[in-house]
Amino acid sequence: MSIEVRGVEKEFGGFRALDGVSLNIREGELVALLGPSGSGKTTLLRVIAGLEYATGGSVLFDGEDAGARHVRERRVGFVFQHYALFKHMTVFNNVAFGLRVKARATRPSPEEITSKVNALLNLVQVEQFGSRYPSQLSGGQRQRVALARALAIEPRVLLLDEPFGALDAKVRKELRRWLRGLHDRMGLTSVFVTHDQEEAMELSDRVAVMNRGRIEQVGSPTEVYDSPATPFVYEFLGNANRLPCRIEHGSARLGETVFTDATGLADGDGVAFVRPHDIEVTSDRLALSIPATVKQVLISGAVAKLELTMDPAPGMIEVELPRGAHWGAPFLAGQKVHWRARTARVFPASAGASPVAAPEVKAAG
Amino acid sequence: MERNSRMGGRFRNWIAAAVVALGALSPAGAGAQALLNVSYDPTRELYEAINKAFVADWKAKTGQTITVNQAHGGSGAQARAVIDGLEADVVTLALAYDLDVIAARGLFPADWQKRLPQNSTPYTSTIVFLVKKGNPKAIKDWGDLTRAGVQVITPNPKTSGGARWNYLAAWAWALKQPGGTEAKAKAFVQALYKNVPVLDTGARGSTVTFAQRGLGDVLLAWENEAFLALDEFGKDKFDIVVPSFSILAEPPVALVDKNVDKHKTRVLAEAYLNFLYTPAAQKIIASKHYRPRDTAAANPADLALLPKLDLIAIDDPVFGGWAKAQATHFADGGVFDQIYAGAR
Amino acid sequence: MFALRRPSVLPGFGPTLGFALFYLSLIVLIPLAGLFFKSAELGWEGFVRAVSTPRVLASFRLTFGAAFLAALLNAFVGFLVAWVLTRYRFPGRRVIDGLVDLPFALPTAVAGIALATLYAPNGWIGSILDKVGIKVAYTPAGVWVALVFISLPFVVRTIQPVLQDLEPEIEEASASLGARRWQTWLYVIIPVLLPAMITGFSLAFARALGEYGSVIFIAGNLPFRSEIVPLLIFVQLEQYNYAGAAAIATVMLMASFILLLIINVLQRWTARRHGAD
Amino acid sequence: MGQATPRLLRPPPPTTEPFAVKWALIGTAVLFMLLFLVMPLAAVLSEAFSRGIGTYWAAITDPYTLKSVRLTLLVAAISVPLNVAFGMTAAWAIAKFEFVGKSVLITLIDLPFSVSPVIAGLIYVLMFGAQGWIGPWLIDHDIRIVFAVPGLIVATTFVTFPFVAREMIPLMQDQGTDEEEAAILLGASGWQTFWRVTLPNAKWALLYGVLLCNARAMGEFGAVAVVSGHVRGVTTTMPLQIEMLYNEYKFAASFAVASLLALLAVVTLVVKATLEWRFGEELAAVHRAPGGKV
Repeated sequence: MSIEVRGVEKEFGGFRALDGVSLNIREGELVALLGPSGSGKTTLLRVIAGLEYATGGSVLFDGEDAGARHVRERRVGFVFQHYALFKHMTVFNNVAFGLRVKARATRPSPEEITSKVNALLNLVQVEQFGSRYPSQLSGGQRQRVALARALAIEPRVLLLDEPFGALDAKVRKELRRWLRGLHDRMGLTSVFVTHDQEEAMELSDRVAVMNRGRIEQVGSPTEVYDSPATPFVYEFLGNANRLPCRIEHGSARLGETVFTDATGLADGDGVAFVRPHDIEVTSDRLALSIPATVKQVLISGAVAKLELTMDPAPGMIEVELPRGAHWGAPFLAGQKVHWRARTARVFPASAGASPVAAPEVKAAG
Repeated sequence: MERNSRMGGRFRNWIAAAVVALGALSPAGAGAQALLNVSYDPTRELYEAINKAFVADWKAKTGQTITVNQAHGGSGAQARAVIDGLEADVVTLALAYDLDVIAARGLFPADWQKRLPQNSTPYTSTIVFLVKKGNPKAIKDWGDLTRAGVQVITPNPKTSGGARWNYLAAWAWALKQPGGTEAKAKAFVQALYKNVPVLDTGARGSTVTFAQRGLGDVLLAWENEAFLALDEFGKDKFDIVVPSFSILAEPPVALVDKNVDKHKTRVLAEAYLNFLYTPAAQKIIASKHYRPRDTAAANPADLALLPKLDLIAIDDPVFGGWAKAQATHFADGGVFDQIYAGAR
Repeated sequence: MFALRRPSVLPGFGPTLGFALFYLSLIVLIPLAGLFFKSAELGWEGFVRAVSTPRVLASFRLTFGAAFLAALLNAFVGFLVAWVLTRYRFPGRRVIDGLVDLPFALPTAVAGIALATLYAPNGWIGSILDKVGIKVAYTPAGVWVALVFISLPFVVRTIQPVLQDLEPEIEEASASLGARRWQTWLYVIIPVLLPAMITGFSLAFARALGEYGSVIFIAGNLPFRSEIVPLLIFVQLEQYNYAGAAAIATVMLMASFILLLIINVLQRWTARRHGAD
Repeated sequence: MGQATPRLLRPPPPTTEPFAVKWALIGTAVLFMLLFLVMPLAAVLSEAFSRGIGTYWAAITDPYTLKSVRLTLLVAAISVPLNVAFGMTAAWAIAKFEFVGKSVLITLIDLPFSVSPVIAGLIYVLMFGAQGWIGPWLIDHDIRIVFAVPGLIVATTFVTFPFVAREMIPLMQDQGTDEEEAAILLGASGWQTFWRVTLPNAKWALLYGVLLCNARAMGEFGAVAVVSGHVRGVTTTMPLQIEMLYNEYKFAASFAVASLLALLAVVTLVVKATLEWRFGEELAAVHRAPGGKV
């Protein structure tokens, strides 16, 4: 099922948690809502689920206004951040809940419920824990049970709030891969919320990057990473050097040197973003290169990290070189070098580059 | 799952049962063949015996089995309950004032006291002293109560009918002394209450305080209460001292017309009140240490316990009847309040 | 947009709040409003006069004073009991823990009679105290004893859960930072418990203000000396002065309501403050 | 806390008091409890059995006493479920929703805690008495409230009003709304959500509230005394029967009946302790003063 979010607004006592958000999610897609805490991503998820009422705008499921349906009838599978498993019920009963509360006419027979629940427990690989209580399970197991419970009602969409937030690093990675596999098999339209960009990149078909109640950019993980639409997206996804510069006649100048292209931008102050691994360093002067001094060299696993101070202008630049490339002729601290950007992105300074996190707002509970 | 839904069902059943029970109870209560006698505290034993006799008597005369329900409490509280809707068929309280108040609300005529013989009081009593065995503080008469170091136990006249009789007896005695004036009487009762360490809300509370808790040197008590205390707490522990002078306490009875008409129990209630004047009842009255109006049937041994003494009635000009006595002494700002306000 | 209620997906707000308010009105509010109407019969001047006679004022002083002192003692002893029950293991702990609720469950009249039996000059405790010249029963001290008895559980049961929730790590952190035990108490434990102590104190105070059954058996009930306000209300009733009784009752009611409102607002405030960190 | 006590072989752990201080604290607390709680209970029992077991047995099998026991049970059986129904609905509305005026509402629920029982009785007499506002109408229709069983029930309901709600509200607030939201999303109706998710989670609070509510309902004296009329065998509950026997100087009998109520109190406490022992964790959260959400 497709989901369409149209100009959704949400206010909590004067604070705008969502500020005109629009988003189209295609049938069968796995979309990540990515953003820092307080960016409104959980609120958006809860609005889609129907747990929160939007102050403005609408949410459409397959073109039909979801607001016209009660939450109960939306058939939305929702996995809570802390799972919200029913503490007083066994795992089996938790999963069976959604089937047992159906109206008598549509309720499956007890045998059907049993076989269906068992199939779900199998699917999420906790079949041996059916008679346990949630408190007797590990975090990862609880997560799977919460998922099975959400799937039991054969939801049309699956919504997950920080699905891996409460898990340790190793379990998180495993579960991530498993979830992706599950999604590929079931083809269920899914949306999940995360503040971890790596998680969003690895898991999703498309990422919606959110900041201060707005969506800054929507695109495939490569798109948002390689061509960030805004300074915020640039800085939020991966490391970036942030260089104040001047825009003159379609090119960006750092000091006297024209160092990258800025076609289409008006003259004035600008900010250039360069990823550390997009920088070339040589001991000789090259075209468009800028002189600098090596301040420090750090070897970290497969990469060598250089910190450069620029000679004409103050400021520091971080560079990542494949260790192999560094190996033959290692740079040393104090050495005079030249650097240039293989690719860089320039924004006018007025674009408000710095990604300042909005104050933390707890989702309404 | 099953358990939970059962729980719900059970809860609903409870509510249903509660509603049914409530409905069934509301209009219930005493049937036609029952009387409710609302009385004051010290008459518990008296009416227990009289009711037994009356029920037997009525059965013998009419063949009907009836019950007489009793309610006891402070005389004022009981009168108030009747005013507020306690559906008494007959009231038998400690003093006429309380019945006047009920009459004023129209539950029975204002001339109720003329409807039965002897001011509608089938028995009388008086106020005597109960002291510790051997009377260590040598308390003989009212004058001894104001001595320093004598602790007097008496209830609060504001809440207890008996306590009002105590107070008025003390007042009348002081007034009767040579050169007695109202000012002197007031000074006397003030001195007396200065010796009172505890003001219980009812006569029974005072008796417990004195007899059970061992507080005080002398208890001002109904005569019958004094004898009862001897019986209950031991003749070896206390003595009764009869003062030279006391008050004629007349606890009256009345039929509550409004309620007997509603319950259709007028005949029965009238028979009950008239029964109180019969020799059989008068004998019981004497045996419970009240003073019977008709001594003919009483056991002489019982009568011998009730000594002759000089008694003053509430209708004596000294008091001018209950309405006046109440207004003068016990109303807010009356003499009783003044002696406490003045003592500070 | 101004809303009286934050919208929620959970159903049943209307019916449940509706029923709760209906029932509250039926059992509590309408009858209590009746009290106001009754006392209004006196008119403003009559009302003031009814509640400001020296005798009424004296009993207000006694009632508020004794209730305050009882609540104060309980704030400390209740804290001590709660501390001992949560922090130490000793034989009989469970029994003591269970007994804390006794005053909730024991009828007040029975409590009053039992206390009078104990503290009368010929009682188990009273006879001992009598020898050293202390009188409890039938004095204002008796009022205080009864109020201590009935209000103890409020303090203990308010402090206990907070103590149970108090993580030992906080105390360990304090100790590791070099604080002595008394400093840990003064700067770490007491400040955390203070809101609960104040709440317990106020609840005990509010409860003690209205107590009647247990007090009349052990107080001397002497005007100006050991007569509590509820007894005065009772006395007014005996004189068929309903409006006067209602007037005194109204003052008591307002005092209780304001006190409880302060506690509840205070509690929501501390809850919010704790929720934010 | 004093540090003057002699050091033992090892210094005490930094998060506890020295041995002597600890036992001094325990001693003080236990002594206080003995003086104020155990002794009154012991006094009741000792008086009850002062005339021997025969008198005791006779007292509690006396027909009037049995009637008062039955009446007390009836009153509790009606007023406790009423307050349970109220407590559950009020707790749902207050704990699961945010709305203006919550503090005032909670305060009003607390109010019966601190209202003098005499006032509690008085208000119903003012309402339903023959001189009251709707009393005359009721009497014309032969409906009796005060000085009859319904009056006892209403007065008892008032006095025990806050117990269940006050136990359930803090716990249900602590539990938040996640599980309820999950249930709704899974298709449960509000009713199903309440019975299957909310109530099972709050059942210990409910039970504890019911226990206290019941104990208080059976033991209420002041308010009931005002509306009872003291008709022996008809409107006398156990506490009134106790007072009545006491006023008849039947102290042993009076305390015998009182011991039944004390026994009820003890049973209540034992049940509570057993629950705590078996379900310690769950109940710890419930274990709060009825007045206090902390």
